Amino acid sequence: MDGFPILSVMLLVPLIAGIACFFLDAPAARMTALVATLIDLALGIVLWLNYDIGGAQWQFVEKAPLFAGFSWALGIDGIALMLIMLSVFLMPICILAGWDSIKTRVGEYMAAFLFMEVLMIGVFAAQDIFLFYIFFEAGLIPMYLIIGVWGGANRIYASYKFFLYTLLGSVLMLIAMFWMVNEAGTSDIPTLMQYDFAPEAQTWLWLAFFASFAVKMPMWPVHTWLPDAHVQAPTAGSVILAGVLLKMGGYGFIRFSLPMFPEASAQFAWLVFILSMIAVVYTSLVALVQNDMKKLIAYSSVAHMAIVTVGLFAFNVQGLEGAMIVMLSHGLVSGALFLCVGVIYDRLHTREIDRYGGLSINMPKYAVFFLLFTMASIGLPGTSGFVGEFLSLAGIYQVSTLVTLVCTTGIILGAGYMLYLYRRVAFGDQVNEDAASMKDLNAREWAMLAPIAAAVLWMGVYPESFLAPMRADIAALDARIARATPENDSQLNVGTPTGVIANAVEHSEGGEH
Amino acid sequence: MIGVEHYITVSAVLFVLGVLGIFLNRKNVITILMSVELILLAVNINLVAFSVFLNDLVGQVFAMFVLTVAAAEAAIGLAILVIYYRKRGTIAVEDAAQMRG
Amino acid sequence: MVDLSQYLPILIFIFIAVGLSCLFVFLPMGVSRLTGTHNPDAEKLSEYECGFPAFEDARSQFDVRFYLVAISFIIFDLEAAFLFPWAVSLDETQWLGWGAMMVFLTILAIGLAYEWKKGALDWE
Amino acid sequence: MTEFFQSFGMSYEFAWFVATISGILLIALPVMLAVAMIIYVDRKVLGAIMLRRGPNVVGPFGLLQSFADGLKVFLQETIIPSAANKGIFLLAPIITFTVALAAWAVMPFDAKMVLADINVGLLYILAISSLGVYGVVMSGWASNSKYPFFSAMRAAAQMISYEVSIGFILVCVVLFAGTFNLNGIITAQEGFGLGVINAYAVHPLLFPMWVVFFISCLAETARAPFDLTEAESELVAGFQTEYSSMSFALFWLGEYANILLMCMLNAVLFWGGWLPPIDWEPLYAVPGIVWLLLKTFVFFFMFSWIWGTVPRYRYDQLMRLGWKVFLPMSLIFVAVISGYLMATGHYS
Amino acid sequence: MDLSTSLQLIIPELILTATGLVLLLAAAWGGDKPARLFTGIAIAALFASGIALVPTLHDGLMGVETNAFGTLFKADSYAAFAKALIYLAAIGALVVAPAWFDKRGAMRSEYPVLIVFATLGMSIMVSAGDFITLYLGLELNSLAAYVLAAFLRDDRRSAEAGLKYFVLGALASGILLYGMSLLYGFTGSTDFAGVREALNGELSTGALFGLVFVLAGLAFKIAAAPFHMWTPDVYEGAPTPVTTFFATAPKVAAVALLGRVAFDVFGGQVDAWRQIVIFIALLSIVIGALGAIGQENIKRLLAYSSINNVGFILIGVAAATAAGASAMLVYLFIYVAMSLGSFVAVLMLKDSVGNDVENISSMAGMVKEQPLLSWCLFFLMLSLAGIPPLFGFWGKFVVFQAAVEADLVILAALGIAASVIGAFYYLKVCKIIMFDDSAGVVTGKSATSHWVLLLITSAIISPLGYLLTPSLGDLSDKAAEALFLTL
Repeated sequence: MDGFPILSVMLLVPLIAGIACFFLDAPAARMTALVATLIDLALGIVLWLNYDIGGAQWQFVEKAPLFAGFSWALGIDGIALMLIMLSVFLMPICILAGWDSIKTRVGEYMAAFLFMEVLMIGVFAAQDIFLFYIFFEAGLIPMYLIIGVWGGANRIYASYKFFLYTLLGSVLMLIAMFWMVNEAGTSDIPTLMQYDFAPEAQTWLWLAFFASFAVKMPMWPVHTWLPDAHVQAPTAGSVILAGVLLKMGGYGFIRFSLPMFPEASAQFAWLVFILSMIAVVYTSLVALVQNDMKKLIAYSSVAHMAIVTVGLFAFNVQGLEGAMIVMLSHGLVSGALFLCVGVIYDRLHTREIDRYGGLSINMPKYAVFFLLFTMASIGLPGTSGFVGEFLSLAGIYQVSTLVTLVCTTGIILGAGYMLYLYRRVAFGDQVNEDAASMKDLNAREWAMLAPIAAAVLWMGVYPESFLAPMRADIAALDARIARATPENDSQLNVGTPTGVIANAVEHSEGGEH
Repeated sequence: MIGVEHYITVSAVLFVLGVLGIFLNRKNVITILMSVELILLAVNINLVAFSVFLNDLVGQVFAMFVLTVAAAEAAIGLAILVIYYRKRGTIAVEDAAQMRG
Repeated sequence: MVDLSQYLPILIFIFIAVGLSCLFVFLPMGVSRLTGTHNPDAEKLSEYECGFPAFEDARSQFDVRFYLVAISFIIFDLEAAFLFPWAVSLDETQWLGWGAMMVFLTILAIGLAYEWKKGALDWE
Repeated sequence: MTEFFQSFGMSYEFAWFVATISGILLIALPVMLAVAMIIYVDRKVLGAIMLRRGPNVVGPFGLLQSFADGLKVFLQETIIPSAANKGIFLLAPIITFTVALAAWAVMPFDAKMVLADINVGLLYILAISSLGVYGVVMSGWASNSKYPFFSAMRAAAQMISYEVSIGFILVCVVLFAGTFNLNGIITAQEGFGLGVINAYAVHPLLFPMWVVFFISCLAETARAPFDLTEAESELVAGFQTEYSSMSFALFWLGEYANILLMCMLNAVLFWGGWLPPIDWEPLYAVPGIVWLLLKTFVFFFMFSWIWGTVPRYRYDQLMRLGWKVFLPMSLIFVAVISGYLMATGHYS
Repeated sequence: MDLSTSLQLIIPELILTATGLVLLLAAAWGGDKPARLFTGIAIAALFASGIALVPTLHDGLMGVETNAFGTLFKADSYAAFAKALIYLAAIGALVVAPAWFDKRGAMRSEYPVLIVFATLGMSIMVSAGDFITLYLGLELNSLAAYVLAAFLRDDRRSAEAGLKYFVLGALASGILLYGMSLLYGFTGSTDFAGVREALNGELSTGALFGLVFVLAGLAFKIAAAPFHMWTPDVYEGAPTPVTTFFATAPKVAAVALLGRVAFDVFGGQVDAWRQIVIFIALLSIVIGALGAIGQENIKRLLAYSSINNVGFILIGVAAATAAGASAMLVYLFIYVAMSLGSFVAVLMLKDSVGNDVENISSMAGMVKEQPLLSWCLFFLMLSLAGIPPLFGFWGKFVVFQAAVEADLVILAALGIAASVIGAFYYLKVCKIIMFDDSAGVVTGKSATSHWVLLLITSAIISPLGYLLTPSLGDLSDKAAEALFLTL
């Protein structure tokens, strides 16, 4: 891969395809978009295969001083690699999700998604802080269009809310970036990650970044845009929103807040914990009473992302790894859940839970997929959800028993609302004629759901594939923030080996049998 | 003896009168034009007085330019007013509210 | 400081002239009251319109050409204001000053030509 | 004159003040007297041209006619029309007359006979005489009557139109003289024409300017053939229609004072002022003021003569003459004269 | 400084003067028929003037050798940068005019003449090295602009716009002039360098008043709050090509002038004016944003948008550093592109019979009928809102960066937070054209010249614009350096 600018090419392919889609008619646009995203997926796989685990921290680095004030600098570490993989993996699925259901302005729709892909890859690959910001912010435009043009009845309100919340959050971050760049004299992210800002300054900078990432994440109480956006967005929009966009917040914490401001992060860890605890319990309870499937899943996303934040601010390797796995897992699972909703929405054009029921009878294949993803969302062992949540909670347990307790409650509640949802949709009597007569999955829907299911199981059974590329980076991060590790209530004792296996039965000489 | 401060005072008074004339006058656009001239007059008084007291000619040269420009301005102002009057049949200030918002 | 004492007689002159004029205007008014010739009536005090009562407001709209004349006057009269100091300082500014003024006059002449061609100077 | 009064034992300041007052009165009163007489002359000349007698009843040869007229208007009733703006109505004649008088303050009657020998005398006259238009416009406006209003508009337009070219003509003179001081202008004319004639007007470049100036003076003072402001057949008595008594008379006085001033200005600017016509020693024995008054009278006679002989212009002709003939012409002459003077080394 | 050198330095102005005068005569004799030809000539002249600026810009000329006629005129690279922008904007205003005016039968030969003279005035303004030059340039520009505002003689709104523009413009000149007269009195000089020197040290009350008045007058001219009242009315009432001009060129000139006055003349008194500028900047941002929200007329909305943008530009001024000045210039460049583009787009909003559509609600769902135009307008709006990756973001970027570097973090934070309010109404327009059901009003065809200009400006505000940043930054840095040479 020497010298081949694979990251730029990955950005370029959907960009060109996106521009082309503007001028193409509907079928051509669909095909172009699918091909482009598949090419990007292929490139992503190449990227992964060529990623040298245990090699240099930053790989596939490209630098071109194209602009004044910042440069075209790309490069990835393991964390970014995984998130890019998530993006390119979900994109073709998103394209498929809108294959039939989107009938108006198809070219523009496909273009918006392709631009979205450019920006998502860009965010994770950017090595210049301003380049990152541009990609980060630019995502607003296509998402705004996706919600506003192809969304539901209340789409305009939702699109405004989405746009303004995220914009307001991130502008303060820009000011902080200016200050940092001015202070450190560089806008290079790897350099900045090693730069020690004065602790007082860190406080402000951390808050500014927090404002942005907390909205994006989204954390309670600035999460309210998310349910609206999810509910109104078309299926693919919800998938990309839940699957990738929310991860940008977590990525921001892991890439900026933690390594750049370790002291401030430690100082504010309690804030994150409190907000996350509230989020886990509160949004889970809210999810329980939802009648709208998308809204329910949206609230569950908030709860899951809260697990991510506590994991991140646990300041230890388990927490960080757990947070990353939760993000990846949630990206797959919540995306898949939205697709599941989309599948039946396409048939009945309603998301109201009460309109369905007993779908396992007429749509057995669908019910199986739905069950798998529900279980993954709950965190059943064997699925990806279990690995992430377990690691996160293990990490946080080293910091605070209370937080762990509360978060675990959230997971129990999660099981509650997800199973409740599943029961109402898939089991029970078939009260509605039209729901009962719906057809089972078609080939396109199979093609959407099967890969995700495979990935979910893969991650649940053998998470090492995903953890391995990130391990070195997370270790480096942990080392970076170790000096600021906040006080914790865990009583870790170094075990004293007894020399005998604890549960071994002592064989008596000459025992009587 | 009359000092420069007296001139400044007079010119300040004229200036304030001119500005008030523009803002408080609700009747007639011509009055506004005259108020503008009053402001320029205040400026000229300042310039000439300073010029004399500083023993420096630049102020008077400046005053000449101001005069000229004021004349050109008045000419254009009148011309626009004529157009306006022909379209609207009035030059009352409060009628100049075709556009709002 | 410019010596302004030379202008004092002028100021006094103007005061006297104003006094004289006021005297001429107001004295006969007093005299006529004394002599009893002051005897106004409605007919006398109405404005003159060849014996008819006034048809309409005297201050009606009048020809826009008067405006044009006024506007042209302002411009050209002020141009003269530039010429005066220039005329008495040509011995200092020499050809440079002369050339500058010629440029100025040319621009002005172009303005005049434009005005002329556009018919602003016509009175038909 | 200050010294003269000081000899009576007055302090310098007081003597100066008395001297100034007397000087002013010595100008103002004769001017008023001259105006009265000049009106008489005007009528006599016109009468002669029309082959009639003119005023011949009051006094010998009717010499006192003007005074009789004055007395008459003095005793008349002052009528202020009810529709008029009273303040402005009364202010208008005051301004007209004040301005007409004040312009004389800088007029040099002889080398030393000048009240205020300021260095910008010409500018002063130009400025003060420009103010005359205010009196006219105010009277027309304040009368609130049709004829005065139209007349005032016409008069204002006419006066300012010709003032423009007058301004340029004055620049031509100043270019030659290099000063705005009227005495300076006069002395600069000494021996100007071929070393013998004390007059600017003999210069081939200045003579046309003088002609233009003279005609402009006619227009500026609304004399025939440019007397459209009071074209009797159209506008009754012009802007003075609503005036009576001395207010009416003040307009007349002011108008004639202005005419006289213009005549004198002709003499001063182009014909050597108080200098004798020929730069010949014996002629200097005659006091300067005599020469000046003689020249002034000649020009006034020309004014009257023209009144009697030339038919009235139409208004459009008047404006065309001012804007399309005189203005470009004087503009060109400024350029030509200044160029000529630069080229001939007048300023080096 | 001999005459020929001085004349060489003012070649752009000479070209414009000559062109203006010749065109004036040609307009008188040629009538209105060849108006398009005259417009073409004017464009060529502006182009030629722009070419004449290239050496100055490229070499970053500054200092004494750029002073013409003593210190009256400064043909340095700062002025050149502003001039180049002004000429470009003027060319834009000329290009769009014939098609628009022809529709109304109102294309007159005087239009290019007035634009050329206004441009000349601005050119002089930004090169001023003395208050007299400043005033003359300013007035030459303003006088032409007043006439332009009232150019549609048969339109009531145009006449009213002309009147309002005149009255408030004259007031602004008066205030500015009064300030200048005070400064002259208390410093004994009208020369920028002289005033600057005299202002060193303690600021006398009189000079402080002068400073405040000068700043207030200039704030009027750039339409910064609280001196912005005239802007919406004038922008709405003036003929749209003229509004295009008003929103771009004079803004550049006035801001550049403000920069020169603030940094050069008052460069030693930064503390005295910084608070004023900060206040005006924040107020403009907020008022520009809030005022726009309820607007129904797209031209009014853009007027408020320009007020809003001026606020951001002033943040660069408030930084009072070379970086701030450079940022201000970069912002101006981007602003010109955005403004020009938006107004051209507005020009192109026509109903089926070709009448202008100015009502925002009539633009509902126009993406159906006019997809390309709608998308351009959509991106222009978002660019004005400063949303990356559109180039409009870069303007805000450099300005805020400069502010942060100058330790004005709070100002930057407040300003950028307020920009979110602004985003709201831009989004409203976007929403109406993209999301709403089609009203089917905007169906008219547009002239090729309009399309060309729209596409050019759209290309600049697109992410492609970032490729301009190195050269733009280089030029603006040189220009800013010229401004700060005296420091």
